[in-house]
Amino acid sequence: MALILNEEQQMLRDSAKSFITESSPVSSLRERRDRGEEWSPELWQGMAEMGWAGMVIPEAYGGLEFGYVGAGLVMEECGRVLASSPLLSSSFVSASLIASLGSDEQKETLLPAIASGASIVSLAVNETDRFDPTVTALTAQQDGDEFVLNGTKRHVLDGKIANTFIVAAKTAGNADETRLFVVADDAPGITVEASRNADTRLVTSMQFDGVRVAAENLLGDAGATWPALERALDIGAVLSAAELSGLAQEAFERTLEYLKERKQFGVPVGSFQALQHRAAQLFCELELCKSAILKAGQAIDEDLPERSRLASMAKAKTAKTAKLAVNEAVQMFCGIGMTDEFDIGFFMKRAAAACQEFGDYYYHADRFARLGGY
Amino acid sequence: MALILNEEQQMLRDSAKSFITESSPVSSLRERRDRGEEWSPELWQGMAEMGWAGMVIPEAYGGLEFGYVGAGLVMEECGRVLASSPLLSSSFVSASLIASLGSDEQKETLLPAIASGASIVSLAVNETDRFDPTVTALTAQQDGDEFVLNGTKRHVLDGKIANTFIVAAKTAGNADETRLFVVADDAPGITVEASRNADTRLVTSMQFDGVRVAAENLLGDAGATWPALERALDIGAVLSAAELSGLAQEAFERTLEYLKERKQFGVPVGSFQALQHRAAQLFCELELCKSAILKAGQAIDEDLPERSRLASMAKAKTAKTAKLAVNEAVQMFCGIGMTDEFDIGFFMKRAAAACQEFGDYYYHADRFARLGGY
Amino acid sequence: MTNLEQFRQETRDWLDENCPASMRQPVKSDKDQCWGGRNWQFTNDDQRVWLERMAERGWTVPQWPTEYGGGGLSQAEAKILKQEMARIHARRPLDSFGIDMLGPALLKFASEEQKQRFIPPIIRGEIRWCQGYSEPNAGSDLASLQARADDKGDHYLINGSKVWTSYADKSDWIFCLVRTDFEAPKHQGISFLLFDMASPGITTHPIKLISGFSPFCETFFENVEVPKENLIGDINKGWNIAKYLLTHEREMIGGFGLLRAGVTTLGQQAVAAIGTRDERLADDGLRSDITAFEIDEMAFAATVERVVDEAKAGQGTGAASSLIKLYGTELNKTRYELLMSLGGSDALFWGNDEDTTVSKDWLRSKGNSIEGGTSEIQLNIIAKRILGLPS
Amino acid sequence: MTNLEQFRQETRDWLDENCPASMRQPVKSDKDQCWGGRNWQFTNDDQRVWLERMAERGWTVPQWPTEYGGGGLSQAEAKILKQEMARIHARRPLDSFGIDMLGPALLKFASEEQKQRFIPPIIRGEIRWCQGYSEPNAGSDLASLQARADDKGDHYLINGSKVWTSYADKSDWIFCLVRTDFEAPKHQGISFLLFDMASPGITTHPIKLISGFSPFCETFFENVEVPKENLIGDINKGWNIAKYLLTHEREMIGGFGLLRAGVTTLGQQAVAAIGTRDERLADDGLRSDITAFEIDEMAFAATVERVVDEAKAGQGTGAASSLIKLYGTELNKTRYELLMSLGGSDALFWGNDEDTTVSKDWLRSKGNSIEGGTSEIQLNIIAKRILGLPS
Repeated sequence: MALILNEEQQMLRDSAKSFITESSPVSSLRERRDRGEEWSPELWQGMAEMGWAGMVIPEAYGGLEFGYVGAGLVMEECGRVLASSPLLSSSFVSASLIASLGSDEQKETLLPAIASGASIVSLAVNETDRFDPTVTALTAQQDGDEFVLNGTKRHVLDGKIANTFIVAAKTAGNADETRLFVVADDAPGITVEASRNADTRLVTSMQFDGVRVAAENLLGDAGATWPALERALDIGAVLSAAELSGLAQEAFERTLEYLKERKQFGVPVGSFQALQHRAAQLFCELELCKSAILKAGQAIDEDLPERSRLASMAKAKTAKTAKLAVNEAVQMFCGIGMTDEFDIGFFMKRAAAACQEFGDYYYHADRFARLGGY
Repeated sequence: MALILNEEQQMLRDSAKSFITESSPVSSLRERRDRGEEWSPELWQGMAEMGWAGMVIPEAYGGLEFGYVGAGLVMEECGRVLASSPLLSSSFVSASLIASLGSDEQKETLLPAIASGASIVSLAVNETDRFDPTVTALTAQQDGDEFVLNGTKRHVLDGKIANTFIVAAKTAGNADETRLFVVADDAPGITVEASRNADTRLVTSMQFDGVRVAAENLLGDAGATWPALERALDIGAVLSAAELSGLAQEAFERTLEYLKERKQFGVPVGSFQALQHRAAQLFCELELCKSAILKAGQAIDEDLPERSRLASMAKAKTAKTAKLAVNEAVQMFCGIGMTDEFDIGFFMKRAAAACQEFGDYYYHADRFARLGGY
Repeated sequence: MTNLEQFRQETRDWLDENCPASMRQPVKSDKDQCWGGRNWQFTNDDQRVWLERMAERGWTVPQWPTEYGGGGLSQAEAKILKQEMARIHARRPLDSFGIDMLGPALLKFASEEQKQRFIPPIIRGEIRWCQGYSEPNAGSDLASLQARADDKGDHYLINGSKVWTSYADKSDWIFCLVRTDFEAPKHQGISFLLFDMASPGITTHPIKLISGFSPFCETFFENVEVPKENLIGDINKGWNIAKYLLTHEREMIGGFGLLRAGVTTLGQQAVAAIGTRDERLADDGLRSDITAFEIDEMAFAATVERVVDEAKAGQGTGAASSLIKLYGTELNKTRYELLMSLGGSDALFWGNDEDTTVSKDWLRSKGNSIEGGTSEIQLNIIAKRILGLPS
Repeated sequence: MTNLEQFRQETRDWLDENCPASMRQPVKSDKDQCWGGRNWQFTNDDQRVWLERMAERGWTVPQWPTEYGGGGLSQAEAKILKQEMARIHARRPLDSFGIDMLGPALLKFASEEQKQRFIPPIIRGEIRWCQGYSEPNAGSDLASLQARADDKGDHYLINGSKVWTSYADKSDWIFCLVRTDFEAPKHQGISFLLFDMASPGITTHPIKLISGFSPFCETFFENVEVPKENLIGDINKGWNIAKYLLTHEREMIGGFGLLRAGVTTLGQQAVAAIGTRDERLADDGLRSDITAFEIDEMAFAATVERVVDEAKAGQGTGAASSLIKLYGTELNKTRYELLMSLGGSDALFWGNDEDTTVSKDWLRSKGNSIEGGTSEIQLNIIAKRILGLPS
């Protein structure tokens, strides 16, 4: 398969760019931040109308079945304007998991609602400060045809606006076996606490105190759970990389503009060769990120055996490059880059947060090496 | 203690520089290489006459007792001209070990001969391709008042010209106990094989087949051996760093000269800002190396508890910087830097070899972290 | 007993008697620092007493000449004072740009009359100073400044603006670079003026940074009248004073990272946050990066030590201030990147505007390599002035 | 069966029948390559037969026009031929700068007569070509070349020298940049000439590199007469042809590292050399650096793939050749640094002059970022031409 966008994908990218640039410029993030609002329900509605919320959902369940390369293009454009939405957590990651593991009934109930944007389903897997999906201390104790959940989840994306959670738990008796449960946000015993992060988004901790879940809310068989979860997390990593790639490209282009316009010592700052070489180097890194993400996206769409290694490669490479891009941007914008009045700081803050989501450089570099046999 | 050279040390450095620049210019290395000679007995004689061979040896045994900061200055000047001699292996490392561990008789026998340059004593510790003094498979089996040595040593410095070896061995019965033996080069059962390295020096592998050594040739008590050996290896690391630092400074200065002289596109190459910034960055790294080596040298002279961590810091930092310096040199000299006709390639080759001697960046970085509690 | 031993004993006795107990606690936040000035509110009476007692002996500035109220100590005595203060954890009685920046320049460039007028209030913490250098459109090209001082016979009339003026909203007076010759080459038309921030025509407000609120201000001058006797040095020769001051500032900023390093190393912080596996930090990749950082940090600390010792011995290379500014600030940025990595998602916590968090400190560190001369400027200085590379 | 399926079947049959068994072994050393030319000594008869058979069909250059003896294949057919050759591990019948460099330029810039004269012998491997671009004093500033061609009526008289002329000592003809106008701006006085290396007045000898002997030569011209009909393109317009050729060369060199990577990854080589601890490479620091390298390597491989696919689809950005040259060569240098590290002291082995060793390959790799346009030149090109940064 050619490593290139096909015509439909190019059209999608163009329409995504024009929609998101209009409906969610960086200035709207600033306004929301100053008003203390986390997200924009109107933007979410608009995204759903564009079909984005159902982009990876089968047509049978109201989706477009467009695939993950396409989802990456949407995330890239969202990254460019720092748009905040539950697309990644609900429409891409959780939807992929439900599509893989769900019973017909679960799919019928959950997927069309996700595709329409009516339902926001968040994945509650992580329990540690540094992303590690292999650590699960939350327990699910069987009690008749119910399970009782006790424990904590941390850094749950969009936890404050989700109406449904997919919760990873250890079922008693087999400590190594992780199972997934579909849990409504209003189930008794759930406490959700949110605090504001540097990127202005809310981050959620969830406490489960004797939360009772019907056995029919188990998602998938025991044996199928981990492979499907791993795939969903790979999807999260690649799409988070796509968001970072868009963010980094935009920061870079804004820096280039500034270098061309701004004069110092009587000449444009961009005429200084030392800055030119740094810009050229960053350009190369950004091109590599684009290729890496496209390659990993195709691997998901085609279900290739090297999917996980490519996903870790894409996230590790992009996380590193995005940090470089925002650091270079603030340094090259010089003093004004440090002021809140100027937008570039938002890129730096969001980059740091997106680097952590679904695993940072260290997590994915280590996984990449392990999968490579060293 | 001020982190600065005292007057005597400054005088030593000046005299070392003028002696070594005259008696061992880089051109003499080229001549020896083309003739297939490893070393220059005349240069060695001259060094001994300067007192360098006895620089760290107590006055009572014919040395100058000048200390390790001074030895570092000599190694730095030797590094600048890529001078090859058994100073490091015999006069500094082995002499330190004998002074720490030797009986009065052993000191009487060995140290004055090292100080006069008459004797070359080499440390045969390493058995692996990557430096690791903790691995000792060579065995010493007691047999009456003799020990019988069987095994292999690799990458023994100056093994081809040494008349005496200090050999690390496991004594049977206590696999964890490393002991040191003084062994003459002509002891029956020793085979020495040498091959040429990239830096034109000979590298030696030694085979011990039933080599019989009298028990009186044991060097030091069991309990004192490892601490003294560790100190000697710290000395090796710091002085090897000093050699690398001199080498890197010289490569840098030659590069600077070239950048100032050489014209391209009608202007001096050194006027290109991108190269200027790289040169300035390298300058800073080289300054850090100088401070690191001086600090570590003082820690040896003053026997400070942080000696080992400082030694690993100095070697790791300098190994990394020296590689950067020679890589930048060849790149900035452009095409001619790649030709054998030009001297800069010798700096690159010697840097690679010196980086390995007494442990490379990875060895010392890991040790530095371990000693730092992580 | 030598004179120095006697001095140490006397100093120790005096400190024991005169340093209030609450002034022997480590500084925990900005609020524990004493900046002095006309409007200063002492946080408690001990802070006032400690300042007054130290100022009376001239020990707010131990080595300045006694004729202006300084301590007049030799270098050896000053070192002993420092050691004895450290011994009892005595706080610095006065933090002051007057002491750290303006004072040394006045001692070098001001007239005798100006020294008599301005230095004693600095020593006693009566006037709080701010610095007016950078301008909104000048960036790294400091000498292209446009704030103007027009000669109106008995006074200058100041118009223009300054930016990055630390604590301008809390200061009493400003030392300020202004353009006094508009025809001359840019470095030769600059003068160094002192004036009262309460003068009519001055407005100032703090700048919000990406890390939240900051001590930095924007300051505007509209027809501000400044008496001519407030000119320091010769007219149009202010750039020399500016350069002298910048060199000092650079060393201060570069060394800053070091001071903050404290006693807990980054490696130890990582172990505390992440834990160990086989007695090693449980993230190999991060360990490898932290190791590289700590090696650099230790080599840099040794370099600062060497530079100070060389300067004392008169062996300075002249390269020191740019090297220390450049390397120290870049290291500090790396430290915060690694701190963010070892904190994981937790480190992203922002909280309320007034909270101090790792994420805010991390963002603030990005300014280190910009303020006080960017890293690029330091690289230019090293390349041209020290390495002698051609333009 | 479609045409392409039919073509595949016919190709497969033809190859099965015509590719000698010994030509289906992988190339193990330089000696297994066939360079052709007047003085070529075939290593065995199979090598000769294989070249002749392929050349007869024009398959030494599958996509060149049939009118000059090329294969005339479509892109799709050429791909099939490549796949079918790869299937049986068939060697390339002819390695040739005539094919990889000169030929495409001739097809674009030469007159019909010149094409008829020069292209068929290239396809048949009868003339071995070398490239005369760089000069001893020009370095990266290629256009400042000084080798001169003076107009003597019916011929040019060449004087000067060239350096880095690969295999000049083994080549029959040279394609060479010479200065023909000494008054014009440097890019506008250069012409592109072809001439016979057997012409009187030419001397050449190989250059010894830091890695040992090399195919690179120094070549001197003293009153060499070249017929005027050997000028390609217009007089003084040779720079256009040079630029066209350089772009090709860049991609070749940048991709080189990739080709050599083979199937064993660096991580696997490290495991083989160092061993594992808890199933991971037993050196954490080295593992961390190898990981960073392999991530870059894989992202770079994807980029090469994307660039090729974009070019095929007509979506090329123009940035590709500089990016690939720059990144590919820097990666290759990093690979060898890591190989040296994982080999430890053993990797320093040099041996005799004719031995191939890791240390020699490592030293040789340092030239990658210099030859074919230095990394700095590529960065300049990207900054100015692609990013549009001002001069």
